[in-house]
Amino acid sequence: ASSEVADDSRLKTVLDRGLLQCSGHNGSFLGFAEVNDEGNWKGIDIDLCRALAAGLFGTAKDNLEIVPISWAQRWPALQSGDIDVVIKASGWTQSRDTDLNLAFSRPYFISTYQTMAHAELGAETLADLGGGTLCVGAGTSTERAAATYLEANNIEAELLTFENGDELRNSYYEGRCDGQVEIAPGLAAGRVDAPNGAENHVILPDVIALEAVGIVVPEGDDDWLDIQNWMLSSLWFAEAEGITSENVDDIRANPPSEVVAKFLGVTPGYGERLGLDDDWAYNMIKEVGSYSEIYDRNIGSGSRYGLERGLNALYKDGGVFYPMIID
Amino acid sequence: MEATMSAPAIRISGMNKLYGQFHALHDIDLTVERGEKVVICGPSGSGKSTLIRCINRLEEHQSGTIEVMGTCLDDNVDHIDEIRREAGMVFQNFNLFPHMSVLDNCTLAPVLARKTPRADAEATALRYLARVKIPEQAHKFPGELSGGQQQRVAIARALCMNPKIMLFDEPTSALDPEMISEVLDVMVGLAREGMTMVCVTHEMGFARQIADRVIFMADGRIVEQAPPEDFFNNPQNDRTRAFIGQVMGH
Amino acid sequence: MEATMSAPAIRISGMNKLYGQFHALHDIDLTVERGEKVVICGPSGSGKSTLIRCINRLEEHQSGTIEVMGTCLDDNVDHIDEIRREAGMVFQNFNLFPHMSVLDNCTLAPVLARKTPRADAEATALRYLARVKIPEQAHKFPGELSGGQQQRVAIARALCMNPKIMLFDEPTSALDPEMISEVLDVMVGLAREGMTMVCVTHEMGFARQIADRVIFMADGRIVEQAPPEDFFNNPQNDRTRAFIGQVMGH
Amino acid sequence: MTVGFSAHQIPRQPLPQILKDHYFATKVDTVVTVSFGLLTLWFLWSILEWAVLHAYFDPANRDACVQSKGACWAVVSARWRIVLFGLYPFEEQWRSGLACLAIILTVGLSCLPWFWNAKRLPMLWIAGFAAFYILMRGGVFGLTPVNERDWGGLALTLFIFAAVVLIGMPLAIVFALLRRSELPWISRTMALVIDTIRSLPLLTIMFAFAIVLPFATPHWMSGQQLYRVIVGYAIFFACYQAEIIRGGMQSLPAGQEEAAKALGLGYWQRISHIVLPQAFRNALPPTINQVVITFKETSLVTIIGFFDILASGRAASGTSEWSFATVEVYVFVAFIFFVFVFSLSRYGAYLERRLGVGVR
Amino acid sequence: MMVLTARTNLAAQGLTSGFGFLERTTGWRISFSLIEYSTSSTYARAILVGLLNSLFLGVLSLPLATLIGISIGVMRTSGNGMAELLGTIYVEIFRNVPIILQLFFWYALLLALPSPRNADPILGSIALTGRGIYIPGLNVSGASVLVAVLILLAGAALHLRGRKTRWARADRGQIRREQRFLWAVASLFTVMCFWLGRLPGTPLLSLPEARGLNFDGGISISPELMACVIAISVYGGAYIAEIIRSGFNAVPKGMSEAGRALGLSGFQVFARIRLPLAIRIVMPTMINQFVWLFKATTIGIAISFTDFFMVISTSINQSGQTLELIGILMAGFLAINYSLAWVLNRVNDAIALRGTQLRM
Ligand SMILES: Nc1ncnc2c1ncn2[C@@H]1O[C@H](COP(=O)(O)OP(=O)(O)OP(=O)(O)O)[C@@H](O)[C@H]1O
Ligand SMILES: Nc1ncnc2c1ncn2[C@@H]1O[C@H](COP(=O)(O)OP(=O)(O)OP(=O)(O)O)[C@@H](O)[C@H]1O
Ligand SMILES: [Mg+2]
Ligand SMILES: [Mg+2]
Repeated sequence: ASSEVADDSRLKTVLDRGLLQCSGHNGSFLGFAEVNDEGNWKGIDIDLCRALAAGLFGTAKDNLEIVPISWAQRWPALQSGDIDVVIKASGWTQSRDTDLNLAFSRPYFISTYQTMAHAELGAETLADLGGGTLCVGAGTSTERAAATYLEANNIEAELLTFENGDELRNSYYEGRCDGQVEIAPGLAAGRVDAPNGAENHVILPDVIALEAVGIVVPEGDDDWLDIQNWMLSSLWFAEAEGITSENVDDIRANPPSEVVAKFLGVTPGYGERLGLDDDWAYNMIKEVGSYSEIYDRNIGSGSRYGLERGLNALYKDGGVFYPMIID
Repeated sequence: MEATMSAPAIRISGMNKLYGQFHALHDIDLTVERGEKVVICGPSGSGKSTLIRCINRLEEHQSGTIEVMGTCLDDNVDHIDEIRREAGMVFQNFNLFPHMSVLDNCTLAPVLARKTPRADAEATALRYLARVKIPEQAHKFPGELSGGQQQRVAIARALCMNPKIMLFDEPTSALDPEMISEVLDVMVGLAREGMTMVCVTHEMGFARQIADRVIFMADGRIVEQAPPEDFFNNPQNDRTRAFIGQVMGH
Repeated sequence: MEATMSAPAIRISGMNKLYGQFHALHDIDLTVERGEKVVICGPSGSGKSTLIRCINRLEEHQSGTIEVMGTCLDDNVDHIDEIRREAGMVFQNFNLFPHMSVLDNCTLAPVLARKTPRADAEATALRYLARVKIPEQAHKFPGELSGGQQQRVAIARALCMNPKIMLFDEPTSALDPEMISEVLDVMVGLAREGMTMVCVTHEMGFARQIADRVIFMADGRIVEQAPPEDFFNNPQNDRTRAFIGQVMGH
Repeated sequence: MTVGFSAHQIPRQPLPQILKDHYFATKVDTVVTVSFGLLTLWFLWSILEWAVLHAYFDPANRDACVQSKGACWAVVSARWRIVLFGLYPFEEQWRSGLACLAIILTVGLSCLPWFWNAKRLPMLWIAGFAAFYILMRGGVFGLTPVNERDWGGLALTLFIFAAVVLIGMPLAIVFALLRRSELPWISRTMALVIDTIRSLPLLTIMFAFAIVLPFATPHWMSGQQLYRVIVGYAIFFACYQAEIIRGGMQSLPAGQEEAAKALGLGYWQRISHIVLPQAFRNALPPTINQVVITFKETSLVTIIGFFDILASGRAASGTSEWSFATVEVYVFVAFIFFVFVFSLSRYGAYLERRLGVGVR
Repeated sequence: MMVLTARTNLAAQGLTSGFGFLERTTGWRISFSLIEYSTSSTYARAILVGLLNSLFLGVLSLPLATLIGISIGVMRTSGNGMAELLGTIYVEIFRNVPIILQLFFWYALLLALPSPRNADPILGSIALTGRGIYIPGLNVSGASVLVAVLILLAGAALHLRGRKTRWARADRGQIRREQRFLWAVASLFTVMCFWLGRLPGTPLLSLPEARGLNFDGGISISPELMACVIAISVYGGAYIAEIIRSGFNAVPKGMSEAGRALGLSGFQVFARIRLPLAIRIVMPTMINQFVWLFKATTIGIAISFTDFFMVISTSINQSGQTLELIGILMAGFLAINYSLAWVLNRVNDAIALRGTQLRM
């Protein structure tokens, strides 16, 4: 650890405690936080928590506690110190950023909201569903975005909001709605298991909204926010350099460049400035892998969702993510 | 139905009543003529209440026949309704409807069961309330009356149906001495007017004064029946003697 | 406390009792000697129950003094508890505890309030139950007993505290004639044994038989008090005369 | 006046007689019986079809399940442990199971009249809770410690329920007594508190205790979130139950307390031996209503992130593989709820008969 | 003191920022609203919409629940074995399964109705579809409906007042004539109200017609609203049935015997004697249960009925003002439940049995 870390920083508290308390969910959020058959958490949010813990302590095992919390509880829980960081599919909005004194990291996921419709309606774009009813997930900003989109595009449609994803999907299948607006992974999962077969449903191309999802920490704790940003950057850096959890040992033994050597802690500096060990990025990659591994495992080609990277790819593959410069 | 006009008020023959296995009434034979006043007495649990309740089918009897004003009491609902309209009943603990005013208590049955126009029913009710000397209480609720007044409302309520027969089940046992005499006065008045009355009571003074016949029951049987003078002065049966001794004794 | 041994059982002087604005008892002066038997009678609402309830502080009096066995009844809770232990009370409507067996009803107070060992308390209870002639009912519940039996349990329960004084509030008015004589027998027995007794009752036979003094109340005042012969044969006061006429009359 | 405890012992009649008297006594009765009977049969048959005849049970049949008309119990056989134990560590789940048994056993045993006694009942409950806590929390006897946050599923639901009733009942008695106090300022204040808390949704009370309270109290006082919520819930329960008990007390004849006074019993002796036993008996049906509600409303703890059995059910179906099978999981959870609450209400009905409530 | 500490602590953490957000526009829609609302309305208005929707739900379902409760309570005390059995089954099932699951069940059942494109209107104008039930309606403004309802309520209140004070005057026929006149005037005003409030350029009567993907015109009752109403009534009915049953049990047997001895029919005895008495006996417990049942109406969130709770919950998610909004939630429920209890207490006082001398 380094003396640069402010005394009242959450980072210091966490390091002293030897335990990271990261937000979980009070149920499931498909692709981001699910529970496997043995009752262990998995998902993108969970993997990010693990990565963070591994970076802080060398390994997430015994150093990470996933604290189940509800949506309503996440901000107060963060402020009261019940949890150290909110990684809970939380969109970056102005009111959260300003009124609530929260600080957002760089986005780690761009969620697109799209519409799935019954194929028999023959709709090709959202405009074809005019006069019909759309089921929308309540909770994040979907609801508001959908209303705005319909208004902007002059589409007359009734909106029904559902708190619970399961109910949303059931209502759609039962024919309560003509279309269902949801985050892309949810749509994909639903379509595969549609009770009357995947071919009876189409996912319309219109992107209703984009939401930039980030990690949330209390405002005014720059040391702690830095850790979040550099953790995300490291994951993308690893992807860009082709470092994975499998080959990370080989590459470390044999760094192709000075930057990579620094990144993996072969040469000092990368961790010290943040108040961490120099091999923190190595530990992280070793344990959870690069961003592409996390994505594929949870919602990409390695999962039942089989979602394309799309916007969530690195800049060089047509996406919006990029690592920051390590000097 | 031709027989109706001349039939006795009540004719019970060979009637048996069982509660489950318990034989509450054994082979009761009893005839009450029109205008007759009968007092029933006997020790507690001897079946007095049961007998009187069988007469208007608050209890169902198992064998034998009961005829009231010539109508036979059987499973026919019309007969039961008819008999209940003929026979007024006054309960030991009044059973006034506490959520209705005294007047409503009295007009309820005439209006609903006899389809009397309300105005007529109210006039009748006020007449009978005056008869039992509480016309000024008509708009009070039962809970606001003293015990003696409540008992008199119960009598007025029964009278409002213009019954041919009145059945009384220990109408004074819940009252204190002063109220007892109030209620007995009313009953004596009714008796003088020629109403058929069957009355379960331990008020021997009342029995002496107005009864045509006193019936003594024990263990579900009618043990003895006689005019009051004979009954009190010259009881035939041992149990009767013992009972009279006790009731008069203390 | 030295005075206790020789003080009269009850000494009331200048006592007034108000229910809100309503003056229920006026300037009551009354002394009951040890071993004396007093019968209180009077019309309904005259304050008999109120008087007896003031003696063991079920009602609070507003002025004047009440002393029981030399202990003065004031706001001191210890005094109240002591007096309640000295004075047993039997209510008109029994007030047995329906959720306990007869035996438990009788042992509850000795065990809890007197800290008697349970075995002793049970022995005493059985003795008193035998005294009122129902030892075989000890394990039944009150709801399974007849009215007369219940009232006798109530007496036994009060006796189990070994009270110096027994207060009875119309102990027979809820009972039927046969049960009345059962209960009166027990009370006569108690009286013969020299227990101090204050009894509200309309059973004039009982008053004649055992009372040392009869007290007549009306409108919250003690109107007349005299030994029973004088009281019944030669009442001084008009109200008393009217009352005696009515109670004996019917 | 006095109410007997023993119900009328009417000798049992032969079955055909019962059928005739109660089911086919009149023409109307017969029509009612037959039509309701047919309706019930039809309903039962449709359920049978869905739940058994067209159902799949083996997780291997997942894909067939998706298209089937019947129930897909495969999800339950694959993920029942999540429903029952929530996020409790997988290898340690036997402890959670045993802990459930401990609570069930404690509740079951305290239904036996033998335990109804001032010494045995507290002993039983202390033992029951100690067993539960040691098993669940670990840290002694070589059991690995498990944080309260990871408790979940049935064990959590049972624990919250038992603790709430256990803390809430005495509290309710105290509230009811204060509410009846002769000092007006005590009884009025209590009335205000009860009416206010009673008017609020349980959820906001839980939220306040779990999330707002730590801001209001010094840190050492706030304790574990789970216990704060239980305390809040217990107060809420107590407010409802206090009104029920007060109702029961009011229906007692005044003579009962007077008789106890006349016998020289002190305040607490009167309350504990005369007033409360009878008040509880009078208030039995609404008390059972309240206990049933309390059991079911434990599922609101999900608002503060706990995996009670309903939330675990959501987690069980909330995965890419099984997200289509929510109904089956819900039905399974409902069934578990039903088993417990049904036993409670049947026990209530038994008590009613035993204590002769309604027999006059 | 504690509140103060909490406030300062919270402010220090930047967690509360006051109620300024209420003035901001929401930007989201509400699918069912009794008053005008659009995406450019403020949070305050959205909350008002939710509050009104909750009240609307309560006004529909509380009386229905009472009705069901009474019917089941009667069934359980009827003497017909089948009816008793079914009543018991009803209570045990609907009381013991969590309401949320029952809600899903009813909702699924309603959604299983045919889709609007395949639905044939019955009687030419009533359509039962999975998108809701469409019935003919009047093209009138919301304000005129409100006024009409107020007029009718005033009529009812005057009617009841007349009944209560009728004994002050001698002539009952006069009073009855006055009441008839009162109702005639009230109906006239109601009709006038609708006529004045009709929307310009539309026929007064509006019939539902199939148009596009949905029906258009007439009044549509959404399946969400219906599912909520059914679920709450059925669920609440089970609890109320238990209370009513205890009430019937407490009516002395002598009352019905007296009724029968006077020659009243079975139904007359029930309607005029047993029911009024039972309701008086259970009124205090019923108030407890009503207050609770009203809170149980906060289930809309599960199936997208925008009730008070759902608006608060959405607002929490949208604005993040958790603590302020929870505060508003509490205040709203306090206001509603206090008023509910107040009104019911007045009713209780009005119908209370008069006098205490009664022997029963
Ligand atoms: N519903 C019942 N079930 C079983 N036994 C009953 C029932 N009602 C009364 N009995 C029994 O029938 C017998 C006669 O009862 P009944 O009430 O007619 O007596 P009674 O002569 O009126 O006595 P009392 O003077 O005490 O009123 C009693 O032994 C009583 O226990
Ligand atoms: N709690 C009370 N509040 C107000 N007035 C009361 C109360 N209790 C009794 N009274 C009144 O006090 C008077 C005396 O009542 P009390 O009960 O002592 O009469 P009593 O002589 O015992 O009559 P009874 O023979 O009818 O029992 C009565 O007029 C009664 O109305
Ligand atoms: Mg009798
Ligand atoms: Mg008295």
